[in-house]
Amino acid sequence: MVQAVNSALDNMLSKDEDVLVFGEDVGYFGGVFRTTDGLQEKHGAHRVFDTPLSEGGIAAIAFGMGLNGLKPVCEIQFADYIFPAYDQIVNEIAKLRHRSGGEFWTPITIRTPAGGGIRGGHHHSQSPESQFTHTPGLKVVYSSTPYNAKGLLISAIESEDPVIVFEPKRCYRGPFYGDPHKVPTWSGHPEAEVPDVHYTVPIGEARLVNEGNDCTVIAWGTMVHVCEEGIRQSGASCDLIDLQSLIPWDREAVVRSVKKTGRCVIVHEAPKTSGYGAEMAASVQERCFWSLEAPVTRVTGWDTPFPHTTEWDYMPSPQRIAEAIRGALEG
Amino acid sequence: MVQAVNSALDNMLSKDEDVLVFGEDVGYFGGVFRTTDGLQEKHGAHRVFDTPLSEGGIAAIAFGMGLNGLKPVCEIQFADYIFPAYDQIVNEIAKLRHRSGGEFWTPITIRTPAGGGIRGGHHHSQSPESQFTHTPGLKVVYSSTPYNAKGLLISAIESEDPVIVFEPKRCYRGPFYGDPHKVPTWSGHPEAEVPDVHYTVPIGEARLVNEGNDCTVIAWGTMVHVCEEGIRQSGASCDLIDLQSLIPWDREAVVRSVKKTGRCVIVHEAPKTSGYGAEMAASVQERCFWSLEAPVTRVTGWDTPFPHTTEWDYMPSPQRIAEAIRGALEG
Amino acid sequence: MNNDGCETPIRVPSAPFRPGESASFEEWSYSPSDLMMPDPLSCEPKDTIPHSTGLIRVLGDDGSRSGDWDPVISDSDLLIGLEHMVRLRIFDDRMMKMQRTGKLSFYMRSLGEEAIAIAQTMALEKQDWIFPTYRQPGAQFVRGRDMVSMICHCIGNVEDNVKGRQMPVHYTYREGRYISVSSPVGTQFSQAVGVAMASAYKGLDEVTITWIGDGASAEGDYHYALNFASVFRPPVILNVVNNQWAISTHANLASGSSTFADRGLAYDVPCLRVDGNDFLALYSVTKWARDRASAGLGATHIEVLTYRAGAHSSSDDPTRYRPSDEPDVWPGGDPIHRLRDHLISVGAWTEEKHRDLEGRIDSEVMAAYKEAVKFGDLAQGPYPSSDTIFTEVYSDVPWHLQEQWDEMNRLGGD
Amino acid sequence: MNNDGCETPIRVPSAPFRPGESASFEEWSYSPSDLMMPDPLSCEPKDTIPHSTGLIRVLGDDGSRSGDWDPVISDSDLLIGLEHMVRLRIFDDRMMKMQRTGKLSFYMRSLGEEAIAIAQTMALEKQDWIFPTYRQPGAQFVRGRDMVSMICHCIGNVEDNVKGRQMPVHYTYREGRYISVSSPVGTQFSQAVGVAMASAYKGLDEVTITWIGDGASAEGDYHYALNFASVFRPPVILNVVNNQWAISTHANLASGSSTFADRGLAYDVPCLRVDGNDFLALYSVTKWARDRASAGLGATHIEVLTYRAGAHSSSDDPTRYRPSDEPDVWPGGDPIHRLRDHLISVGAWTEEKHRDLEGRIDSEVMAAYKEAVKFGDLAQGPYPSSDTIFTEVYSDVPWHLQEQWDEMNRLGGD
Ligand SMILES: Cc1ncc(C[n+]2csc(CCOP(=O)(O)OP(=O)(O)O)c2C)c(N)n1
Ligand SMILES: Cc1ncc(C[n+]2csc(CCOP(=O)(O)OP(=O)(O)O)c2C)c(N)n1
Ligand SMILES: [Mg+2]
Ligand SMILES: [Mg+2]
Repeated sequence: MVQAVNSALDNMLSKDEDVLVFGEDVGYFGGVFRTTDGLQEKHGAHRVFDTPLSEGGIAAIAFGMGLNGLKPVCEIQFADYIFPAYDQIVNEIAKLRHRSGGEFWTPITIRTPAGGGIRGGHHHSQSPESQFTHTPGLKVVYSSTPYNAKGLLISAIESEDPVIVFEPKRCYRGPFYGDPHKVPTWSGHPEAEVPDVHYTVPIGEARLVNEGNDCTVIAWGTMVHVCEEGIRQSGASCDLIDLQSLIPWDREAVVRSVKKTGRCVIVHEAPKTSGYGAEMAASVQERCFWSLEAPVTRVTGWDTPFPHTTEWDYMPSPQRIAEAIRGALEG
Repeated sequence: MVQAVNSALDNMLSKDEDVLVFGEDVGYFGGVFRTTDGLQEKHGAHRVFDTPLSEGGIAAIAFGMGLNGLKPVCEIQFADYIFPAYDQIVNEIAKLRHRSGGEFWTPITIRTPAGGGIRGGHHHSQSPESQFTHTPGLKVVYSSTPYNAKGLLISAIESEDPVIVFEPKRCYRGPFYGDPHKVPTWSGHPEAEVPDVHYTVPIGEARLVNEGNDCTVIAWGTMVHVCEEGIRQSGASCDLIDLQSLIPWDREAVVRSVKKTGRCVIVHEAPKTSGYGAEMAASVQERCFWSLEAPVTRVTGWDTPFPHTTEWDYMPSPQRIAEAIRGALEG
Repeated sequence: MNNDGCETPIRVPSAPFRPGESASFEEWSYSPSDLMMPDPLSCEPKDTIPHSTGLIRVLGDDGSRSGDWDPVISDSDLLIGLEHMVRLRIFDDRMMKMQRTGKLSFYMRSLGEEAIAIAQTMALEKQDWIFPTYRQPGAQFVRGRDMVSMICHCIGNVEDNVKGRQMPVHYTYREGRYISVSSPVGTQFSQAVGVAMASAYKGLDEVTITWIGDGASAEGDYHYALNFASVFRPPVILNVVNNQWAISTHANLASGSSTFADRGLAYDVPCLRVDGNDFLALYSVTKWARDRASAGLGATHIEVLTYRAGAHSSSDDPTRYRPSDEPDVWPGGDPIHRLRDHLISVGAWTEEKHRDLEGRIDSEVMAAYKEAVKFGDLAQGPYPSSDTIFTEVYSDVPWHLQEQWDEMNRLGGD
Repeated sequence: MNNDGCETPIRVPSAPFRPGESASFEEWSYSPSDLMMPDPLSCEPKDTIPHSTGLIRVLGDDGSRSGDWDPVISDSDLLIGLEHMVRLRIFDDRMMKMQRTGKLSFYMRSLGEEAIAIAQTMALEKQDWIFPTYRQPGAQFVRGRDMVSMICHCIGNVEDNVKGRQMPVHYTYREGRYISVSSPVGTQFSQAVGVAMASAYKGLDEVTITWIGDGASAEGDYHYALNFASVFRPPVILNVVNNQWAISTHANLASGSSTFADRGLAYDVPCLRVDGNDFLALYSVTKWARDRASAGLGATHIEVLTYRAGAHSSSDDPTRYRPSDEPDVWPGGDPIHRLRDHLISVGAWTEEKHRDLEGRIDSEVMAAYKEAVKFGDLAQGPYPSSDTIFTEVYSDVPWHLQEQWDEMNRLGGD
């Protein structure tokens, strides 16, 4: 997945000279997760560079560059550290096109590794997507595999709107099925075959990972893989929808599936209250009420900060997901 | 309502010398909304003072003061300007007690005028409560009347946890029933009788504004009053719940009511997607699914920035609320 | 009570004068001959130490111009500058009157600060970017914006190019490279550095100018701007407009330091402190900064010392927090009078011509106003259609916005 | 390729040396006699201009102590300081080894920076607040913390007083007034100003000391801290630890200026730049700053010049971005060796005693480690109960947390 991200950036740097890549440690060193490895050497320090340690400043200069015709792609080293840039993102970047009557806009991309499972404790584990989905003007995507990591990132860079791209850092080196003692790599995974060339995964389209009739399971990021295992453990036949895009989300795919199955379980890592699962649950019951045979339920991180040693008791496990699916089937 | 807030601060400054009040323009001048008028003169500039124009700095010094035994009450001049302090609030203030194993905590209060209806456009109208409800460790309240503005604020200051207090600026001078051409004052309103003395409205308790059997309407802030009018226009008999506390919210009051009425409409000013209404809708259908006779619906601000001249087309109107109630009754 | 914190356990500074006291300032000792002009292309930041603590002036108290910083600018250009300043003041007065009658929801004047954006923009090239706050509307006159269109924005009618989305005074004027004003203070300062970095990246001779208030300089964006400018050295001019007040908060509470100018030195950026009511000095320092920027030498940090002579905004009443005579006794004078008197003293202008000018501009503003209200105003409408709520949130209209848009129209949005 | 931006349209600075190059620094010209010590109680910020650009030293290159800043401190206290530094280094080495075996998830050493927190904390009073980052764990030794308890935190066992909630090295030690470490860099800097304001408000003789990295000084919190400190003048000591690297990012990219120290001058705060590997100089400047703070004169801003001799953390490999000989050729030396050699030269210590000390501390650390693992470690457990997820989020357990807690237990959390 790290290579897929790298390849997306490399393709776009080659294709469009308005693309610049920068952030903390992304230049010479190639990023603490190695996603920008080799790009400075290949494309030059004027296009791929290190910045001061200042997320607010990074977002602000990206704003200005985007306004002045470039396509900056900046990295926030961990999603937990995006908050010093929150004002620039939600009050400024998101609103520029609208506030200026369409005279100015800033089509920037902000990439950030998110989520838990790497023993990161409070501040290297958070998955703050819902805090961006409430802001009109932003598009929000969340990748889960090498294939969509590259395809969504290219779509984001090519978008005329600002896009926040969350990458599940737990899956950088391989998928995670919920068992911390197993560390599979991506090799052999069907979604790990990443063309070297430019391709896109369109923003707004979900991916149907698994088909079934009993229940619809909706997830994004790392949880997509954990849900595969949870579904297996539940013994039920489920549609598994990898949402991929949170704003805008794929209404058709979700509604079609829930109308078919009549049941829905939503899974995410972030705390439950006001997580993006709340929006999904609210929307699903609004749109599919008469088809529902059980309440829409959520399996999420607890409403607490993210712990370090006990993170496996915090993140949704296949067992919890299986239990929720069984609960939905019982109605 | 301005006087009620002032009175709460005055009571607490008099009662507890660990209470300090500060923020932009709150000292000598008494605040741009006059909520701190006269407090510096009465309690001294060492207890009620102006700060530099820096929301991040204000939150940070509040953190430190709270940690070192004081009870700071700071003002963010408009809720729209709370975002430069977002990192300090969600990553620091919210997590201190937990991250330190209970060794340190910071029981601060952050007050901020929120919401639209004053022709404030993009950045003097937002109601960003949901962006705080997703952060464990924070309590969040939203007042709607002089009575609860004072009572909730005193509870917040006395709380051992950090509390964000939203005050609906549109209601500072009088309730707002949804008609911009009418400007009633608080005089004569039953919730406008505010005792001079110390009293509390407990955090976590909702207020039943209106009783009825057809439908449950849940709102907070300015929308509570608009809902009164919306309910009237709908002709239906509704429970109207003023949530008052968003974190923690009053589960019993909500569940009891929805189980009784079988229908639920949630109303807020903020954009729909991932607004706090999403959490309410998700929770209500989870907890009351078998009692529901219609989907839980939401009447909210649109998923766009807040406009200036057309704000009456943006904010939920009594008409939209009435229509949603009728929709719920039809199922 | 005395809110000077010296007697309290915690130090809380105060404004120098409060209502009931009578303001008094020492006469300025700064004179146009105080400070040499270093060569812009060889100047090192530390060479500007005197310029960051003194005050660069060209117009002396007697209306004469002199000193090293006296710029090359023709009297006819100065007359254009004077005219724009007069225009802005009359425009502001008209808008303020209209605000009182409900035609606008809100207004902010540039009273006493008219010279700043006008002189500085005149010192720049057409391709340069203007990244303003709400107190630099005057730059638009320099860039040729039609006044009718400015009024249409302020009164929020159907011709408002901001489409009724932001409050009055939040202008945007792409044609003039005048970037959309935003309410959160400070954000433009760091963004401007990015605009300038893009110009540098593209190898264009484009300079970006931006401003921040004395109050707003306490925001993180100030630090980001200076620091990124110091690292990447893009062609940007960073002005702190010290008008001594941030609403009711005196600059004493914005910073514990004596000047704002010298802050840039710690970022290795040259720093100038300029008399903000002196048109010629403003013009001169801006040319100097542009020369450096254009030569690839990076940012200049400028403190523009002035005084906010009016209320903060139409919602504000400064008599509650400062003596009402303070504006008058402040020694910086009035920027319009100072340039007018200078031009008169050199024979390029007369009192009578000035009165005529005022009369002509008053008619011009009235005419523009009458033209603008034809398209509606805030009190009466028509407003931009409520459809503008949904457009330009994104480059396209995603389905969830379309759904809500349809809902609005079904329920009878206009 | 050469990533020096001079040839590119946009200027991008670089580190002075990269892998494959060989690092070389000029010999330091700074000597202990360079700088006078101004009287702390009458010193004005501008009197520290030389101190903000020079370097305050006490220990010369030959191991002798001299100069105006030579502090009053007994040899026995210096031996205590030396012992704590040795303890920290051996402790770090042990933890790093254990990290490699999976007993800890992660570790960060203070290698080369041991003197800083130890000397500075020794210069303070017991009631003073320590607000550290992850590179000041040494302060805990000074405050008497039990090493077993520190290890229990790092290995995340049932006795971890952070209760398994944060990563290793995020110590908290209330008894020693050592405030909980947080991962977001910079935040403590501005918070510390609030801690100090509270002390001032209460009229207590309490000083707060805090640190920020060269990298992190680019965050807004740095500006907030300096600015609020300049306005309210609370008793706080604000240190920028310039160890020249922020992970892979050289200080050249953190700031365009030559020293970090002089930034404080623009906030009207006295500024000192100190040799961070010189125990005596650190002790001395901290005493000086404390004297001012305690007298109500407000903050001192200190740049602590040092070098991060090791990797950023256990996840980092510095050979990818800097020459491997850079730590050795950096002229600042090793803080432990420098103090040791000094004490030997004055006859207060011997090589042999030093070897004995190292042996003794090695055993002490091993013993503590063995004691700590009795309570579990990250590889094997037992961990703090998963119940700790739900406690202390709030002062009480609100119903929604209780509900989730019950759910976890029902599903078989331990
Ligand atoms: C982030 C933010 N905080 C608060 C405000 C409210 N506010 C608007 S203008 C102002 C004062 C600004 O003072 P200054 O920066 O000195 O500019 P001036 O008005 O004097 O030109 C304040 C506090 C705001 N617009 N943005
Ligand atoms: C707000 C924030 N952004 C990014 C990080 C990731 N990070 C951790 S340490 C570090 C470098 C810090 O460098 P410096 O401040 O110089 O301190 P040093 O490690 O050298 O002591 C970075 C980028 C973080 N912890 N917090
Ligand atoms: Mg000002
Ligand atoms: Mg460093």
